Amino acid sequence: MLVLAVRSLPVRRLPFHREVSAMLIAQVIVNWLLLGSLYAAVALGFSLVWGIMNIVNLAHGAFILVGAYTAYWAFTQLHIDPFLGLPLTMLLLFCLGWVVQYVAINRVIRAPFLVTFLLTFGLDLLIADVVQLLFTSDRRSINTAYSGFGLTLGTLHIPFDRLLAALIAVLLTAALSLFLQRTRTGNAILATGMDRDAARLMGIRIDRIYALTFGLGAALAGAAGAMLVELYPFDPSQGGVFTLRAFVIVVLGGLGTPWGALAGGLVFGLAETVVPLLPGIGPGYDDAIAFALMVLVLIFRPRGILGKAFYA
Amino acid sequence: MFGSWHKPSTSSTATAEPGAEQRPAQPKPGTRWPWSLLTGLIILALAALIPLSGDAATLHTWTLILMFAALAQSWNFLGGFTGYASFGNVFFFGVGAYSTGLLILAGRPFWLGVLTGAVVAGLLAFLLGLPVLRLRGHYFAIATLGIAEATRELVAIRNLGGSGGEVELPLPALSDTAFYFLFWLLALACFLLTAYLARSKPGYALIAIRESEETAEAMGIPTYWYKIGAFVLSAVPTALAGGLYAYWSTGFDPPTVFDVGISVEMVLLTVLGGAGTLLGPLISAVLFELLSFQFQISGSTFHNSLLGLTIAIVTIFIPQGLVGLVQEFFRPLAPGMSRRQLLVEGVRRVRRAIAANGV
Amino acid sequence: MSDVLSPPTASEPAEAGSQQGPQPLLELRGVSKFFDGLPAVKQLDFAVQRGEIVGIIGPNGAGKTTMIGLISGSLPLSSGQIRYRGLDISRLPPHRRAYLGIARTFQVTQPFKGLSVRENVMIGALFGRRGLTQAAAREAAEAVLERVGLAAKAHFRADQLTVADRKRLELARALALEPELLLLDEVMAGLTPTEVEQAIALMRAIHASGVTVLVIEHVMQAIMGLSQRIMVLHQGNKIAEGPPEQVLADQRVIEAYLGERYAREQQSRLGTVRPVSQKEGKEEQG
Amino acid sequence: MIHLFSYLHLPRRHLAHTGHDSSFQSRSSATHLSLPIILLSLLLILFCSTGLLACGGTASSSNTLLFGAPISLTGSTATEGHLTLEGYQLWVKEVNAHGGIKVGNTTYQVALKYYDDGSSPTRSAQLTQQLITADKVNFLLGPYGTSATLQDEAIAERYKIPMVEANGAAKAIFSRGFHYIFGVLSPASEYAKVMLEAALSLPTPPQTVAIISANDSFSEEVATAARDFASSHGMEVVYYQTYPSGATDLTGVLTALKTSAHGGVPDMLLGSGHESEAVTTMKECKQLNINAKLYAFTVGPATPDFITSLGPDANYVLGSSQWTPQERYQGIDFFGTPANYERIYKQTFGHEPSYQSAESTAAGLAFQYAIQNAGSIDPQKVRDALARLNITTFYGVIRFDATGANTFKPMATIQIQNGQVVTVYPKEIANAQLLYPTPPLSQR
Repeated sequence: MLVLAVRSLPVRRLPFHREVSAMLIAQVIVNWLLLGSLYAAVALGFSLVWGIMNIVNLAHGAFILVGAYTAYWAFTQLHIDPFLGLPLTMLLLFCLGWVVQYVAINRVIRAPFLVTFLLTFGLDLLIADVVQLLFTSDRRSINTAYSGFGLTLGTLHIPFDRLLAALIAVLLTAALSLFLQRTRTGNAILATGMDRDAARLMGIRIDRIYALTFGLGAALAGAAGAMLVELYPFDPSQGGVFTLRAFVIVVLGGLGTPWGALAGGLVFGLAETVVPLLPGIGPGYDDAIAFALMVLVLIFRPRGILGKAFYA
Repeated sequence: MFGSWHKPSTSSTATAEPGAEQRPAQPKPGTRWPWSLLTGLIILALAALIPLSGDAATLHTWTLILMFAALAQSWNFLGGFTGYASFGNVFFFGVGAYSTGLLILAGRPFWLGVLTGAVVAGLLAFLLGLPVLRLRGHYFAIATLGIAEATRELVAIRNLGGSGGEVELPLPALSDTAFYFLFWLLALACFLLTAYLARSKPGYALIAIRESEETAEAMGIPTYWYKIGAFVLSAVPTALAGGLYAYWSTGFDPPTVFDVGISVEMVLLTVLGGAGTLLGPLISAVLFELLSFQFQISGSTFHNSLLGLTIAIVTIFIPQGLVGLVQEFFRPLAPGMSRRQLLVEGVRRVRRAIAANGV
Repeated sequence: MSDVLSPPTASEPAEAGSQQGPQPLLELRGVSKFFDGLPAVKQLDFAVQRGEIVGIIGPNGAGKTTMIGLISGSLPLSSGQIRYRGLDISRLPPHRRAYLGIARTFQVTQPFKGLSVRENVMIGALFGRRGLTQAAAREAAEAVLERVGLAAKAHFRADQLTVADRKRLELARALALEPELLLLDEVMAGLTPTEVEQAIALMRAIHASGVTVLVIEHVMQAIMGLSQRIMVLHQGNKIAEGPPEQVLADQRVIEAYLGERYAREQQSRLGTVRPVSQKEGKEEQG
Repeated sequence: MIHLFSYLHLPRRHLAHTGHDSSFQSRSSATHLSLPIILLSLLLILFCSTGLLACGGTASSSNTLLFGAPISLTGSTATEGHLTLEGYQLWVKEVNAHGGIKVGNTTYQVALKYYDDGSSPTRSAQLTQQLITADKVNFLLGPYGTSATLQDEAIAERYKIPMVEANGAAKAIFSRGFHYIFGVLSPASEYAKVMLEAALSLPTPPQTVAIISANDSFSEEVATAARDFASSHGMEVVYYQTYPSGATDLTGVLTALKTSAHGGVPDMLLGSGHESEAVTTMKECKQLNINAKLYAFTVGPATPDFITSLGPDANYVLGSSQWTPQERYQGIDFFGTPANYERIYKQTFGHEPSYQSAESTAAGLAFQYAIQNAGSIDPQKVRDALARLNITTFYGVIRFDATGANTFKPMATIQIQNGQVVTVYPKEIANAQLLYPTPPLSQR
């Protein structure tokens, strides 16, 4: 689908006398795949929590933030590479998520969804503010020794750190999917998401499963944060941006499956990488296009691109 | 089985029948309606006395309170009564603000801009509602969010008003007190409209849609058109508020008037107060705005933490909202109880409601 | 999919109802419904005459509730046509069908939980074809509640009711519409034998007042005693239709649904009838 | 039963009914917290806030001049807000240490009352009102950013309280015919011009330039001015593009830019936006192996965390600055010289001053001299004195044109060299040579 889209566009002349070479198209496709996969990581935890627990977790961005700052702290204080430190970040975030679920969310899990919506909004304010108190509002970023390295084929350039981040994102998606499919715990999570009461009757401890799910969601958010902080600058006000993106990505891709996050991420990445090259449209429109696309997807295919039919 | 149904059961066909008492109380308009109406009118009457204090800062804060009260109450028409939570109602606020701003820049009087904004917002709500109100639950919420966000970007890109969508207006000819009473009228109108809805036939239709859309349809309620009506009803006052805000603030840009935060605040106030109640949005607008302003001027570096913590605590322990909790206390159950029994029973019910939402 | 074009039942002519009267009140012509390609109801032809009381039986997942959904309009048809009073209502939304006089109950009760029992019933009278004012609707609601035996609990909130009372409420709400055709979806499931007796009496009274009734039930005792005619659904197909005794003797019905022993017992009026209490499958969920 | 790859949540019966879960089970015992505890915790929060209120208040006496400022200490512009606050605080501290402001025979001490507006213009306006009428401040210092300034100045105008702002450069602020708003910074059009001038002063200046800009009011104003200036001075603008303000990823823009100059990377990349976007641009240029000969950003390089977040990649980047410590002004104020200001600032806050801090301090100085010149603390008289003000300070000339903008002070071009900010243009004040061309980013 994408190949078609890209092929159809460069035939016309682009503005500013740009020569459209095959290399440029290849570069755009590379950018798109790398960014799209990264966005999948941003949305993965959000999709899991929403899918299983029916909670729109507005504190998702705050978890990404905590992950980013943990990786930053580990890198500057302990000299741990953010990619190598990923398990550490995820573990920490898992604990945070577990605690948040037990202390706060568990208490309103059966209330209307707006209540959990507000609760996570409150938590988002709280966590972001604590992060700012700890790390100040200054922008932070990690600069590793290998940033800027990459594979170069002519003018085509594949940055090493983005490639690594994209691979890890795909790996996390696959791992989550396998975990849910192949393990007893994973099956229990799925069963709980499908029918909480039936799962309870089968002897599944729902509160444990929810805490586990929420912890996993937070851990995945933390992983995304640790990778993001290497690629972009971060400050404590940025959590909301990523919550919003996760929202859009999950809707685009569909809620039913981890692969939905990947599909959604790729579609969302399309807007930021390919749209700027379309003649007559500038990058100024990419957000507007992404949101408009989301509304259209909702209206015409509410289950998302890969989502299962749970919307009659 | 018949007699002992109230016993919570984990052994039989648990999925088939909803448990009766575990469900958090759904606040219903109409119960204690005269008291709610009276309390609300007293609050608004007292609010009308604020300008007498002569303190412009208080006036400014209360202007914002009334604005948010109007916004939350109009959100309540669709989100509270009908159960369709829009996360993009700020779209109508922005439409109102830009209609007013652009018409003032074109040399028209401000009231024309405000009214035009309301009409445009009503029309847009109708047209957008046609496709969007076929969606339910989260999907409706996100679709509205998407519309508001896309519009914010478009206004900025198209440089509506000025570069980057920035609009600067001349100083308003109206005094602060005049603005105050305009917002006051708007809040009052929204309140009376809510009171009407809580008691009227259309109100019953909206509540029926919230409680079970399928049943409502089977009972002969044209749900789709009622939903669109509620959407328009919630859009028009929002746009009016946006228009007044535009003229009052004298300068704004897309991030200010299409701010997701305003949508979130509408939801926040309504749910904290009690979604679908008459008094909830009004009371929580007053309490929450005053509290958050106190936090803000406290000079504390962690006023955001305090605010977040307050929201978290309130939602955890009073998920049915402040008014919902009070209603739970007063809910009539068995006639002929003594006053003391009623009190004990009320307290018991409130405690139960507080603790009833865990796994 | 391939079965769709060749319905296995050919025991009766397609216009079953046309033998009995010039124009049936309700007529299903070649009605099918698919969920994600899976058939729930296949090429169903069926008619109900004005003033009849017809029972529909069949095993779990046979498509009974789907059929109610199709008639009431809450599910769109995949193919075929539904006629009511000679009008094609296939494309009408549910609320329009309610205006025309079709009322239904839900198998899984769906009360307006936050409202009182009285208000639940009022809504039917307010918005249905009667379109009463609030005061009149309130009176109408009281009358209906009296009739179904819920008057004492009129001020209860709907979610405080017991399961039996919820079934009553379903019935009361449907009655508040003053229907011509009443679709009852397992209103007796989960009731005690005494309550079943009461419910049967109530339905007889409703029928006697001139309402045409279509009733889905697992309680064989009830449906056999109540219905003038019975249709049996199996895997979305109509496998038998006729008077209760004739249906009871039908070999296919016995194989598909009743079981040999049960049929024998029933026919010889031996043994006590036990209500079958399993819930019907969720075939309407897709 | 379990579909492959699915963990769907199945709203089983009626989706509209999102809220209520119709399950029933025994209640968790963990949630039995009683009402008193809730009320207690709410009270505690209230108590905390009011307790802090008492600490946060500023004592005011008859001989104290109170200055008010709503500043963004949280939210999207929190970093810049803190720098602004430090500038104000330094001025307050120094003016009091030097005996206060003398008006006739009375000497006034100075106090600052500030609130966090959370980067929201609506709150900023509310707090301005609070400062004017509840806190009864004598004068107003500006907030951070154009949007907030636009709302706040209208309130100042209504109450006829002079406001000197230091952090909103958009033309819109001064084009509304208001009389009580003054800005000490050079207008938006200057931001890019000074860097283009620096580039043109090179022996072999860049031939082609790409301009990318955020789509907010201020950034677009800067970018348009840059495009006009570049094309009228012999540079070819090969790429001009806006992107959504606050964008986190710019690979799309940068890839398009990569071949914009006749198939190659343009000589110069000029970014007009915010600091986070400037950092993103540099990081992504490195990732995408885009090597221009010169990188320039209107906002960002002068802020301290630009260097900390980019490390060695920050080197060679050009920035425009309202002020640099290398400038050679001889001010009449107690700071005297930029170098001295830098010294005192470092002593006080432990890090290098940025231009946001310097211009904020300058806003205070403008008030200080206007009040002295007026010989009165009457707002109207101080306003007139501000309009007539013409002084040279450590920050440069402070003099306002008829609209209230300081069009008389030049800007400077800075470059980051070896992790330090140095001034490279104008030549008269430069303390280092402009290093050109930039070595490829991967060879650092």
